[in-house]
Amino acid sequence: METNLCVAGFGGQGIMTLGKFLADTVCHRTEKNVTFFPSYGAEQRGGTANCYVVISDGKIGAPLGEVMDELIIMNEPSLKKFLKTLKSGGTLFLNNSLINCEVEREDITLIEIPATQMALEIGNIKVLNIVMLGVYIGYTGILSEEAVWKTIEENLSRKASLLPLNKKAYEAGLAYGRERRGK
Amino acid sequence: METNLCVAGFGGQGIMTLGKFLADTVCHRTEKNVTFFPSYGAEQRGGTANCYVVISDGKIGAPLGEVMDELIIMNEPSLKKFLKTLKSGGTLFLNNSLINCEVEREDITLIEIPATQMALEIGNIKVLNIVMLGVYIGYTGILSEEAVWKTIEENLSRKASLLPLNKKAYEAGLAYGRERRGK
Amino acid sequence: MAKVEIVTERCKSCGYCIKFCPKEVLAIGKKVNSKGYEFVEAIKPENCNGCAICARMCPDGAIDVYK
Amino acid sequence: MAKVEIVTERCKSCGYCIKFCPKEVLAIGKKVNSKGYEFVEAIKPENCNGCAICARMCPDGAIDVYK
Amino acid sequence: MTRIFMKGCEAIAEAAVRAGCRFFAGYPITPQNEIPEYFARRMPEVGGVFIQGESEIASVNMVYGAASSGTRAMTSSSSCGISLKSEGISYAASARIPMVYCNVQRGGPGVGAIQPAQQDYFQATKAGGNGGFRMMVFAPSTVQEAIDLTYGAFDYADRDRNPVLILADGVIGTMMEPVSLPEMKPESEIEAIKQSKLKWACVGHELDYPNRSWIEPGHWNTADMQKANEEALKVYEAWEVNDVKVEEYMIDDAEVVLSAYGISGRIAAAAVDKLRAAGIKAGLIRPITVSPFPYSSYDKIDYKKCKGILSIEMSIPAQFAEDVKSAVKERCLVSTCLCSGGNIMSEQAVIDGVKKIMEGRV
Amino acid sequence: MTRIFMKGCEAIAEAAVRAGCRFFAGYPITPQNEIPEYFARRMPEVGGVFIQGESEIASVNMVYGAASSGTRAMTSSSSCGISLKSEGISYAASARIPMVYCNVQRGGPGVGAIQPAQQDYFQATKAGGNGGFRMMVFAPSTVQEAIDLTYGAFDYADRDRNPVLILADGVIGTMMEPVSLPEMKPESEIEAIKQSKLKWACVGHELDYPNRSWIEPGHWNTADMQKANEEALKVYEAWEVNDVKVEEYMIDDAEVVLSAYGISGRIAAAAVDKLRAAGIKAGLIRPITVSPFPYSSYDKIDYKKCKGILSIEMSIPAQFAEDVKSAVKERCLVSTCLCSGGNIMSEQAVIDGVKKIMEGRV
Amino acid sequence: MNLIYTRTKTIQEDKVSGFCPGCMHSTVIKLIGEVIEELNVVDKTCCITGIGCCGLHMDYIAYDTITAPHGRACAVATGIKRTNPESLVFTYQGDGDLAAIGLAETLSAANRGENFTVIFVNNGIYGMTGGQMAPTTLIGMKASTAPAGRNAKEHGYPMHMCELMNVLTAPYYLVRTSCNTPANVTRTKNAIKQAFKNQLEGKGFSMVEIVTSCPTNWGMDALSALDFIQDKMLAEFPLGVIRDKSKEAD
Amino acid sequence: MNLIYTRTKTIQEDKVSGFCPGCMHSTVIKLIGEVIEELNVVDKTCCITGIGCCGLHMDYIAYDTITAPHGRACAVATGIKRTNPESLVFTYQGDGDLAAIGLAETLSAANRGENFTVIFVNNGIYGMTGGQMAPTTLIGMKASTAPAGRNAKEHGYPMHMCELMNVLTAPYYLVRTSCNTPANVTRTKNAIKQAFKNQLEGKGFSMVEIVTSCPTNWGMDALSALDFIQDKMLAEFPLGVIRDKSKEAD
Ligand SMILES: Cc1ncc(C[n+]2csc(CCOP(=O)(O)OP(=O)(O)O)c2C)c(N)n1
Ligand SMILES: Cc1ncc(C[n+]2csc(CCOP(=O)(O)OP(=O)(O)O)c2C)c(N)n1
Ligand code: SF4
Ligand code: SF4
Ligand code: SF4
Ligand code: SF4
Ligand code: SF4
Ligand code: SF4
Ligand SMILES: [Mg+2]
Ligand SMILES: [Mg+2]
Repeated sequence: METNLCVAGFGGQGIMTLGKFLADTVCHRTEKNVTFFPSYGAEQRGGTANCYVVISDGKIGAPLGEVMDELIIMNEPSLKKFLKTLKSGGTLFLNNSLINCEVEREDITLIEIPATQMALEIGNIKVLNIVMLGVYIGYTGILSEEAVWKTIEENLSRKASLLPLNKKAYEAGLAYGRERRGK
Repeated sequence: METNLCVAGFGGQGIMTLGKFLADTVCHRTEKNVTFFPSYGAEQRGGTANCYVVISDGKIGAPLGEVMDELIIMNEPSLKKFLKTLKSGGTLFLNNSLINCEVEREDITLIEIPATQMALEIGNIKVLNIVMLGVYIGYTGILSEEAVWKTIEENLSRKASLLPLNKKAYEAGLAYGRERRGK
Repeated sequence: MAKVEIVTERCKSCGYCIKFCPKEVLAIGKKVNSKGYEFVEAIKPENCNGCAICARMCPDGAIDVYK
Repeated sequence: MAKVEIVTERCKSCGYCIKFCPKEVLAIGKKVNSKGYEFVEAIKPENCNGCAICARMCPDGAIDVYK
Repeated sequence: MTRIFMKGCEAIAEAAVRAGCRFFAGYPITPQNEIPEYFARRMPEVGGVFIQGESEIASVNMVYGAASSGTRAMTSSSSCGISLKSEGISYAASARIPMVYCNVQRGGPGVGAIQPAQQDYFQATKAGGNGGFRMMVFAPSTVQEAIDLTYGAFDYADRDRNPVLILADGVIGTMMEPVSLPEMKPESEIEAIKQSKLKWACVGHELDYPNRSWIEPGHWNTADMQKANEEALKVYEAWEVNDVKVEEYMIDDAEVVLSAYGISGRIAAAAVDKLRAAGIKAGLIRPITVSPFPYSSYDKIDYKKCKGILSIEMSIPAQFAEDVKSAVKERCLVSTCLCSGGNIMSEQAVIDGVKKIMEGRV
Repeated sequence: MTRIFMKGCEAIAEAAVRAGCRFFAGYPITPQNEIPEYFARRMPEVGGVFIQGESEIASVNMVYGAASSGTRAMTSSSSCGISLKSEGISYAASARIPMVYCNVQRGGPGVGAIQPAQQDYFQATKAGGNGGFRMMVFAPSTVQEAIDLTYGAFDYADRDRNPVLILADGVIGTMMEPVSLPEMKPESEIEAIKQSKLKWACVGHELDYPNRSWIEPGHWNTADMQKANEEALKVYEAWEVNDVKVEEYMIDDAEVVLSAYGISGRIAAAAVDKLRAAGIKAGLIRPITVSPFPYSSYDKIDYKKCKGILSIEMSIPAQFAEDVKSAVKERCLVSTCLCSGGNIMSEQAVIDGVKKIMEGRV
Repeated sequence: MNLIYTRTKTIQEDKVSGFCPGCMHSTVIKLIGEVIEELNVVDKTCCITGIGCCGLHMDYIAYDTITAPHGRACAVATGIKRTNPESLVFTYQGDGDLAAIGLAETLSAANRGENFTVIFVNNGIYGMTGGQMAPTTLIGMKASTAPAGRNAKEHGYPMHMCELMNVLTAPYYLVRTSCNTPANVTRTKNAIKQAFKNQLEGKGFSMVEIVTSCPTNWGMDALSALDFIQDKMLAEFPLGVIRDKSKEAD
Repeated sequence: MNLIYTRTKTIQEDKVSGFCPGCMHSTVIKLIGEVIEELNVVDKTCCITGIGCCGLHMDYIAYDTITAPHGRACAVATGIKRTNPESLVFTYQGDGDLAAIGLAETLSAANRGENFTVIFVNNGIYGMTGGQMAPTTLIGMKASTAPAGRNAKEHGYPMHMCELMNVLTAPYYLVRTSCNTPANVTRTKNAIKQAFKNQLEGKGFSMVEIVTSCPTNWGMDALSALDFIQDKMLAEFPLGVIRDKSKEAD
């Protein structure tokens, strides 16, 4: 089994961190293989940022698939750019707070999340990515919820004051994701 | 017919000029092919300086032969270095003013010239190379005496005051060379 | 009688115009442009004196000034 | 009682020693060494005071001084 | 062994530290910035020296200096920065100074694109600088392999007194994977390595003309220079016999053989599995040393069965393919699957390339 | 035509001037100093610009600038200095800027030896810099040929918008021979050439976004970068068809074929005559363009008669021989005759090499 | 109402620059464009762009531009200007480009008194590559390659390019400005105009050093970076005219 | 009688230097050797030789030496000294090497305050390659690449390396001497000794610039070159201590 995931949005939305937390968890808390591949442009800010995570029971070839099993999309330009890469039957996690346009594919599962709004409600737009991570885990169950939280915790160990906020965000996301899976 | 000549001595003895005058004359006043190839080391002064002249009716391959038809040798280190390259039956023009050692080959023609002394007598050690050039032409007749003089004249045109001295040197050399050929 | 117009797609929300406007005309808005920046709005357009300090400070040429 | 000795193979005939010798001890000789340089000779060795100026000026370390 | 999650660039740097590298000088350039940045943090912890040179040229020459004094030393850059180092590398090869450098290749030519590519193959394998010297060139296809090859590179460099190149690419440099790290060499061993070089290293010697250190990247005397070239040649020739590294994957019964190095090699390996699953008997030859090139691996192909070779690389024009062709010697068709300029090789393109061969469409 | 007696370096410089070169920047290095020195005297006479750059890097980039503005421009150096230029050359290739440069090769690697060599063959033909670009590379074997090739090089550079390399060596650069010079291009023609480049040259344009000049040695967008690589490839491929230059000398009935370029090619030609005189049916293939390489010339050899090929070059390890082998494709034995490090190829060694082949001693 | 201020036409209408929010590269590019427009020299302008964030303007401006290899802009400019003396040639370079890898090319061109203009954007850091130490990084300032901050003993002190050039005889005009306040923006624009005019009059080499910020790699927002410029950068790099030969009695 | 002056043991007994008659490279090499001997540091000395006639001493001296690529001696020295802080490391460079191609490496090392010594032999010309113009060639002086003589408008003015470095904060000791008179030879030797001592005491960067002659490429005999140094070179390059931090109150 191999899962190809692409996470995309604006620079500054924590895209890379989201992908890295996921991949890191696979590395340290499972026996699976995993790759994380950031994609970058010349500009330090602005434009889209995206990264690829491949999780597999076997050896991994290219660290970026051409056909994605899942997409986590945080803004409109990324939706336009990446939607076509999602396989038929794939899942699209969409931050619909920032996206006005219609998703014009019927052959996929669409999970819409008002993530920016949720983050703002939690108290800080910066936890947007943790909300999305929570939703992703809650919905897919690809990794144990606790394992991912451990990763978040360890990585934020030097900014412990931020932990409660992130916990809140993660749990809100998990809840949202679990609930959508229930449907 | 191809003639391979090597001229060698100290830097500062006008070795390159001698070779160049010769080659230049072939270029401008005959139909033959000719190459001039200077050999240089890292040091600007001191040590031996040498150059190669190849004169041929046909195409010329390497601009430096491995086996020389003729050698013009102006000092002792050069004699040691180049004597072995002279073909059997070849001619060695030797400035014996500066050379004490014996020439230990019987299979060659040796033309000894007290060239430094002659130059000093003419009035300037600097015309040493022109004396040697004169001897070489006087002896070999490989080029017309006038043609070579024309080259010298043209090349010295910007220092016309030096012409009489050079004329004297050239003629002394020619006379010496012609006389040796006579023998 | 003066007026500023924000070319919203150019604004990157740096805040320079806001900081240097002598009349507190400007503020960061709530909407984001297609690059993801919360662009500036004229919150007190009536105060504008047309000094164009905002526009001159704007790195990205996002402000047009009329007078 | 002083004396200079020229290491003739090292001398390049630059003339510095001659120029700076306060006692006019030295001069370019007529003989050449194996590199082709007319090396320096002590023409008035008896005048030498052993000041070693010549040797210190000699770029090539061609002069030994005794005193 | 514990798995840790590391970025290629950082893994290369850590492997170097563990191999005893105690001097690194480099200059920023994407996609290898994490190498100098890692050393900047790490060197003070191990008593090593990190310097950000004022340029690639300064950096390579700092390494030439440090390595000339016997220290295990390294530099890195990407593509255009590697061009700038080529004079310094050539000096090291001429003076027979052991050093390691890494090229995290990006699109080219010129400043090119900051995204991953494999466009410096010929420069790496044939002409790392002027003068016709050769180097061992290692081409990792996973982060783990990058670690292992870097760790070993210092030994080869010291053995041969020659520069060694880690030819990575932007994917290997920037991706993260679980890896395990080799042991850190103890200080005593690192010191002993340095001591063993004192006979030629430039650190000061007792007054003893013939035995002083004279690091010579050239010779006044042409006979000496030629002799130096001939001695180097002997070293190069020994590699062909002793040091070729290659991954040969299911070539025995292959009706089509893929060949690729580095990240393309990894992608090709995945394609082989998919092709086999789809009933196509594919195999793979993946040079790990692209210099010395594993020519003889291509002799193991059963050319009676093999319909063709697909040479895969992220370079237009093809470069690696020329070596593949030399190895195949027209025993069967060699076709290419290429991309370049920062585009990453697509597994699908590889599979399509294979299918074309199988269907006789090339 | 009048014969004049010229040194190779000066002849190259004069040929460039006559071809309309009006900008030269260079830096001293033996054995090519006479090129900048000649331009220093000559450029003011023709209203051109000579600059001694502060380095090879500065020089090549001055030329990159001048050529980007449409001026015919040139630089030159030798071996290690050429390594330093490799980034700049790669930029020119990427941005498709026409320029000419000359490498008067000396011994290597590193600073090597100031005497003549042919040790930069791979660098010249395979990897003039990073990124896998290609160039036309001309290898003169006489001073006259150096003139003619240099004169023509500017036309090729302009046609292809690509750098062109004159691959000379220390013998060609420093020897003197009688030559005749091509005509000086009239100022009007030189001006017209510059005008014809205004559509892309960087000299200022009316305000008109899409049509302004934007000299791009790289692309933000990887698709654009790949497209640039593909377009360049088309240019390179056309050379193979249209622009190969080679001297084939008595190969029809040859029982042994010598192959060599540049000064070695000339020495080999003389050896062929001597061998023929001695009753050995020798022939010669002398690539004049070493890139594109004249592969098909080797197909003209009658391999039923030919006992072997002797590949001759002033490089250890052999480099040119690898291309010869690629061309010969094992249809007969290829052996080498080599020297390096500033030693000049000996005619006798060539003849001995041939005899060994004839006597089956290789 | 009339439009009294808008973007210079030398910025492409449909393009937004790739610079970060508040990055003064954007300001400087705008000012250069305004000067070019005011001097009416668009049709003879050649910008030689260094490698760095400065390159992010290439697809944004509307006049001729060429990318020089990292650090070599002054050499490239020399080639262009010497063969096109009528063109207005300027380089646009960052501190890494101009003062580290390009130090020799920069100073040598200044020493030759080349008749072009150098626009030097000093943000005290390598912006594009993500915050490595530059020759102008302040003592104590952290950089990704100086994680404990620049340390005089190990890294030396910040380099002052105007002052270095002031030791050379040839340069005509050397000035240091900033863009952190409206007054400084105006001064910067005037300095650029002065420098371009010098060139058009054949006076020789001018350099305008502009002390700017790199909010992204300084790790602060654009407004805090304004304070950092004022408090820290300008303390190390005092503003003013370092040399103006037009003002010298000769 | 006792031998009161002879060659330093750091010169190989059976070797004659490859320098031209009167070339002061030879003098400087001798003085360096005398200092090394007097300080008794032969066994920890590493000379980093630039490319130029300076390289002609490599086969002549008796201590460790390494040839740096042209212009890069200060970078090579940085690598050696940082990994061997106990060694006495000095570069030996000509004006082309140090001030043209190597300008960035030289100034950057000085700016970092590297704890080694630069011996800078300024003969105003490219010696080894046969007389091309150097950054320090005097105005009006002919060179093979400036056949009409150096011309300020085209080539700029001679560069003053000590003065340039004096703008930097880190350098510890900057001095300019010559070898054209017995007194100056002594001063040169003292300066070298001072510079080496600074290094052994960990004081940081020192440079000794020595104004010398290149009789061969100046086209004059060695004695006339002495006059040329005195009359022309020293007028442009005044001798003296440009900086000595040991003398600064701090
Ligand atoms: C030869 C070479 N070396 C390194 C790089 C990578 N590089 C790109 S931008 C840059 C630094 C830019 O810093 P600076 O000049 O200060 O400009 P800024 O981005 O800060 O404006 C570097 C090192 C390159 N492209 N080419
Ligand atoms: C990269 C490179 N460029 C050029 C040269 C050629 N070269 C050898 S010595 C030299 C100049 C030496 O001049 P300088 O540094 O002034 O030393 P001098 O000979 O005058 O003492 C040059 C350019 C080289 N060896 N390497
Ligand atoms: S024009 Fe002046 S008053 Fe109006 S918004 Fe801008 S800064 Fe404020
Ligand atoms: S200065 Fe410009 S970019 Fe910054 S907030 Fe104001 S309008 Fe937006
Ligand atoms: S020691 Fe003094 S007096 Fe004696 S020769 Fe030398 S300089 Fe003259
Ligand atoms: S100073 Fe030395 S080299 Fe010069 S002439 Fe005197 S002894 Fe000879
Ligand atoms: S990284 Fe810094 S210099 Fe680059 S655009 Fe962003 S703020 Fe400007
Ligand atoms: S050429 Fe000049 S610098 Fe070189 S050894 Fe001769 S005199 Fe000295
Ligand atoms: Mg910067
Ligand atoms: Mg010099």
